[in-house]
Amino acid sequence: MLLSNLPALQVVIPLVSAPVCLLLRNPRHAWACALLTSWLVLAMAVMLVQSVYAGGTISYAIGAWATPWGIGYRVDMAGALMILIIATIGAVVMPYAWHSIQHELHKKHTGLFYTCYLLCLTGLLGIVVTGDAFNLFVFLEISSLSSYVLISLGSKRRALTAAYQYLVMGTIGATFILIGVGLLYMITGTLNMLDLSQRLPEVADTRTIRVAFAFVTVGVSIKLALFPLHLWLPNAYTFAPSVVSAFIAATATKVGVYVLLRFFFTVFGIRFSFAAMHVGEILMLLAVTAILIASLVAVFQDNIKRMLAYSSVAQIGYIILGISLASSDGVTAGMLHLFNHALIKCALFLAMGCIFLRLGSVELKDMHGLARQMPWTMAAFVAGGLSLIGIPLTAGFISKWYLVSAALKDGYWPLAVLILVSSLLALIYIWRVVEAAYFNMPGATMHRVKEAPASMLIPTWLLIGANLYVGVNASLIIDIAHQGADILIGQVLR
Amino acid sequence: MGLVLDVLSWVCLLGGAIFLLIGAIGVLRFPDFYTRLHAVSICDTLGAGLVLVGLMMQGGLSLVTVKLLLMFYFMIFTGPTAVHALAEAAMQGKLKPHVDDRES
Amino acid sequence: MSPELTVLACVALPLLAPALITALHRWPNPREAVTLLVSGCLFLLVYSLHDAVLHGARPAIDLAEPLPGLKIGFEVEPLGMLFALLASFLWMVTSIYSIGYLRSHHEWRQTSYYSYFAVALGSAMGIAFAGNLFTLFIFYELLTLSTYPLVTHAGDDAAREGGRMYLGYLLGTSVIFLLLALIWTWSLTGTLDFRAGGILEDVVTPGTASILLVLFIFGIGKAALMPFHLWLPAAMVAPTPVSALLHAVAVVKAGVFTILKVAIYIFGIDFLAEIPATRWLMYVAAATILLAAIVALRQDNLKLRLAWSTISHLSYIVLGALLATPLGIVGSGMHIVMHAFAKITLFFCAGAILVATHKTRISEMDGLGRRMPVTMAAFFIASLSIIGLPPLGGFWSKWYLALGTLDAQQLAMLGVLIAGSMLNIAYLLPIPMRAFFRRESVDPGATVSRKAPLACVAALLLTVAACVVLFFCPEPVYRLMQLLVTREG
Amino acid sequence: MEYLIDIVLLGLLMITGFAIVRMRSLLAAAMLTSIYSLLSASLFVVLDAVDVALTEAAIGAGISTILLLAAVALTTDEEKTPRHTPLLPLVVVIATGAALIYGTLDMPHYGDPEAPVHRYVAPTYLHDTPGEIGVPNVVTSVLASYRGYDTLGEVTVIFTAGAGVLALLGYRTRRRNSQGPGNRKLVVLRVIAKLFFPLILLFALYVLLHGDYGPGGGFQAGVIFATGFILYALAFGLGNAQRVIPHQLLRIMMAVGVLIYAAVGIESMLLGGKFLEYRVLADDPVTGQHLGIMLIELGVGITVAAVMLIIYYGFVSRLHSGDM
Amino acid sequence: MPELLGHYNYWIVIILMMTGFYTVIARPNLIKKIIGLFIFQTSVFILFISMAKVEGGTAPIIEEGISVYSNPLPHVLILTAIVVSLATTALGLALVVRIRDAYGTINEDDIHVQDEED
Repeated sequence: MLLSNLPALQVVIPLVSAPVCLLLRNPRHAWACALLTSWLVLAMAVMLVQSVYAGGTISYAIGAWATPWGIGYRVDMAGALMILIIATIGAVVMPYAWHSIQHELHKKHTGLFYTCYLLCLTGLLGIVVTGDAFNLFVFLEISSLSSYVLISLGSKRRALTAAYQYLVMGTIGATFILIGVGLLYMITGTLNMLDLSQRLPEVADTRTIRVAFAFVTVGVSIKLALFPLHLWLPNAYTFAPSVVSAFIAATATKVGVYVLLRFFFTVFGIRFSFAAMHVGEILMLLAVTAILIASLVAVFQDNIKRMLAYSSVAQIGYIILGISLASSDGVTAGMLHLFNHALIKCALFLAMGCIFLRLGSVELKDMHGLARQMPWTMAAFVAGGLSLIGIPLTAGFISKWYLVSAALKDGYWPLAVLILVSSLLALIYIWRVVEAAYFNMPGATMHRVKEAPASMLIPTWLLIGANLYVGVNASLIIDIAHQGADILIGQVLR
Repeated sequence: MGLVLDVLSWVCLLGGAIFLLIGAIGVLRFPDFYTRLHAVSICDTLGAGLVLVGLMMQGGLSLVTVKLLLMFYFMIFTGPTAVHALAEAAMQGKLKPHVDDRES
Repeated sequence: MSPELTVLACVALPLLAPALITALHRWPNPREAVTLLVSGCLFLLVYSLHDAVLHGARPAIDLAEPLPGLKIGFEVEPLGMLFALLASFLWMVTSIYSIGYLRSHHEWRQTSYYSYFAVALGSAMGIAFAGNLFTLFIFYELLTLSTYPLVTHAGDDAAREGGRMYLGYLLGTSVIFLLLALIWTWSLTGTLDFRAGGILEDVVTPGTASILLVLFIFGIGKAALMPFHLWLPAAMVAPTPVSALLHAVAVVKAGVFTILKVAIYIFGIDFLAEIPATRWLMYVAAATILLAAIVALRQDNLKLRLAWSTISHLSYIVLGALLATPLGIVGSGMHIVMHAFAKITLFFCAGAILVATHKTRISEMDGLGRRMPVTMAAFFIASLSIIGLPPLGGFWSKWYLALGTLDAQQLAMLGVLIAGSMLNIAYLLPIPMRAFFRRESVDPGATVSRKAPLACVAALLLTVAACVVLFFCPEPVYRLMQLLVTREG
Repeated sequence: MEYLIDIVLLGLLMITGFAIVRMRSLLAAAMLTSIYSLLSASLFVVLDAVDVALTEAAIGAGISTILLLAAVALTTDEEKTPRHTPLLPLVVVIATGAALIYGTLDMPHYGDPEAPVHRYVAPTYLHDTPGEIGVPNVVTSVLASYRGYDTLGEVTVIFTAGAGVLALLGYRTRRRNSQGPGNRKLVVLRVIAKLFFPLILLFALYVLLHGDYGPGGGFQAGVIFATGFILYALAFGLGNAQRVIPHQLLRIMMAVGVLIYAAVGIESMLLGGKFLEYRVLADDPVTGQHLGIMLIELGVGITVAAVMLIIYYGFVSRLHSGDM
Repeated sequence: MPELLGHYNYWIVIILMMTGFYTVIARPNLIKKIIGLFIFQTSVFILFISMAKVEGGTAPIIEEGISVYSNPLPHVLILTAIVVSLATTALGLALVVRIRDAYGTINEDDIHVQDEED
């Protein structure tokens, strides 16, 4: 029963435990419930990835209704990778959450926090596994609504405005996606993604389809904070509770990218998207500007969480850049960076959470001489930073290597140069923190600061460890990414 | 017989329509809140009521007519209550009625 | 112990030493004993490989494979052998020296100093024994990162400034140019292994190869080829032993060593000769030689003057590599060694002077010869070796370089070499001169101080002796290089 | 004839829409919004979407309006004029609109029975529903069975909204005997309310159970149920309403509804079917479908009603007693 | 229906959508933005429902003697979408109320001014 229904359970388990979590009065119980769920989800994710890795794409008809009449689940290698990312991050973040939430949230909100966290998890997983365009919209909304709430729980008042801004932009995006899906349905009469991909080619050159494509692209781009539409992201990441920043930064935008991939490659097909609509060139342009401008802005931020947020915008640029190449290597590089950046950013935000817990601030000027007080946290930050820069033996290096070689393979050598140059910008903004923490003289109150509790350090270091491991031996993850990319692009499988 | 019913129902429908129109005009023309309220109240008692009656005659003795009856029943209760509540609220909000001072 | 394991041990030993060193941070004597012990063992280990390599063995071992087709692995070949011997030997000497220096200087954070020092050496070993360009790159970056704390050891603003420049230049060049060149080569050839005769020859056109070559030469910022040389003077904020080992030996020599490796094993000497860019880069190197030397003339701070002279001498080696003739390669290989011994002596002397008299400016050193004759004598001899006069080791390397220029029909380059040596005379000899023959301007009371610590003197005597010895028996060095050019070239 | 009504309604919608944009008083804008959604509800009726119409009327014209009014009462009524001239927004909007218009050019005509929408998937629903599900209302069968998973998502969305409002606004219980506003004056309202309260609940039940045969279903029923209590709270004060349905109970209800729905799905898994495969719930597939649909509609109803009330409490309990 | 007017009600619906969209992005008042979103979404619903209409069809409730039904699927989708829009509205308004408590204003420009100050 378990194995055969794995795809459904992957989503249903967190969905069920969310209301249970709401019913639990004692915050500690709610936390335990969320913790167990997230670990269960991870276990199932691993099983799912294994079975996909072994047996190829899994399909699951909900209610046993054959698609396109019912809603079908479809997990291929790309989806499996996403599930793995989400589940891993979710499982790592939860043990960390207890202390940090105790510290940052009012007691009466704790239970609701974990409920919303589980709902967000549900939504994200649902988006990835579903094979139905409208169902995707529903779960997108679940994840979005819950993340609005999660962000609004931040301790500063600007958290509220950030959440509101995100809500408005996110809803516009979702509505755009809805319009796009509606137009697609209007022309093809179906909502199932595979079915769409089969029925689209014969109507591909209608104006309606072009508009549908445009609307879906714009809508999703808002969700994944593609450069000019990223305005909601910096505030949201800055003022959300630390755990939320870590979780959402590592998962939400990534899922957005995944949705984009689904629509470009699976639904519309690479020929229509890139040959007919020339979306590749546009995306490349946006990605490049995103990388440069966002990195530059990040250099001048004094609030480190905000700095990391802008660097996220830049890193999303890298991912999109890989996708915009529309080559097997390019997409592989994109998905690889998807995975690695999730690890890196989550670790960095977790480190920031530790600092916020002890220091009560993430401003650069308050971190002077912090390294002596919190050696482990700062070491984690440095390691993550090096990975972000792309120093060898870290995950960041692997994906950057792939990205550059993909760009070179298609003859875009200026892109290659640009990627490397921008990684120097990363070096600058990371090093500002390092210098402040390691070389500046500590302030008067600094000696009172203690190292963060183990329950927060261990998750952080787990991610750092994963980073380094991927940096030393990435063959498995590369293989998964490669298979995923090949499935998306539609080449024959190995 | 059927013809008579038809004619009657059309009379009702048209009457209702006329009353609704009058109510609308009243809302536009009357000077202040209370008087306008007065105009409105015509709409959803007489106006809507007549229309419903007309429809019942169209419907004949069927489930539709029963539903319409229920609607009529609700109408005659809710309409006045709503207007009354509004007036009360206005009074509580210290909204002065507009009095023509030519007599006084 | 099998040679493969020995290779592994050579890299692992210094990388693991810090654990022990930090463990002992409470007790200085055992701590430094460990450092000495480790460096000694390392030298012996490396030396134990020497014979095997001479007889044509190439012990190799692979560790991991981060990306399909990209291994992290080691392989010992003559050039690497030479570099490893040099670095490990000088580490020993320097540890002796730095014990004396740090203690009499009451430096803080000595433990972290020794730890990072060991890590730096470990990465130098990694560079020496790297089995492919990828591994070499990794340890190259590791070297940069591990030396950063040493450069900024003082921890004040000046140190941070210097450190920024150091990191900026080295990481910047290596990430932008070198990494790009690496990935490009990889996507062209599908491998980054070091192969005799190069991997690029029949894959790319000379045009592409030119671009690659430029990327490589400038990407290896540690070679301090102009215009990417400014980090070297900036890094002189470091404590003297650090400057001595890292900026006269490990770091910069790692740079030129990498260039040689790339020239020989990635391009291949013959192919290198065909590439148009080679000639232009040769001119850049020549320009660096002369300009750096001229700048050195005008430096009053002793360490800075030495730094600039290092820049100019590194370009000798680059030049030798770019001559693309067997003799040129031999010359540069030998210059790595000879210059290392001479230059480290000079730095030791500078450090000794600093410790003894707290003097850094040359203009203050009048009559110093009377107070510290040994030091200044050593300084004098080392200068002669740098200049390249017999009977000192420096003579051989310049000799072979000169032969190389003739071999390549580059008379202009020969001229450059000679001019460079003239400039060496001009900026090095005055120092001992004024030390010995001028009398002290200020009264001795002002700068009364103790003698240089014994450890320092011993160390610099050792190195200066080596300079002399290497003149009379340069065989080991020469044979290794010969092996290189005959088998590989 | 239909087209005439259609056009008239659309015209009214446009007028209302523009009025809303121009209106400076938020209170008026809120009322106009309610009118807008009432108009669209009637348009839905014209377009044969009776279930949607019922929902839109209950949600848009009902609950949303109440929420808007509460929000206005809690914040402010007047809207300041924007600082900067809205040139960029205008450009964006016009561009988007132009794109959409361009997109319509290749659409099948309005009401064209040959459109792919009506040819491909939908006919199967209309054709198979009597046999497979056995309920006349095809919308219900699709909603609850064919695409039951969407509905589960929908309930989760509502649940999320409830949790969110709880987290954002919390709740404050009122003194139980706070008689609400203007004690003596509301006597008429109270009498009527007393009269209607049971009827509304009855109607909610009817809509719930009758959902298979006519317009309606768990969702609409839940909303109507909630409106009944909102009416009660309006007439007798929030304190008494909270005495009738305490906050804690709502919290439990809102969770239980989702759990019922999910439980049906899991039960069908345990019985060896797929997730939400109702036909395994009973020996005879059609009965199984009936049973499943009934249960999930119940779950939906419970959650929706609870969440609606939680949201209402959350907003209104922030007002000084006497405003609402 | 004349050929040209085949899409008239799509066009009107688009105009409605754009009025809502404009209100969202052009108006500084937070509640007005929410209202705009509401209008925007409701108009999208109308778009969906209009595409479900079949000429001469009736509501998709199976009865004897009726052959032409309108398309039920869009109705189902929109039922879900309506709920989503309600959830969004509720959350948005709740946020607005909290913002008002925190800032004392619900005008975007004023809020920006205050944010600059911290």
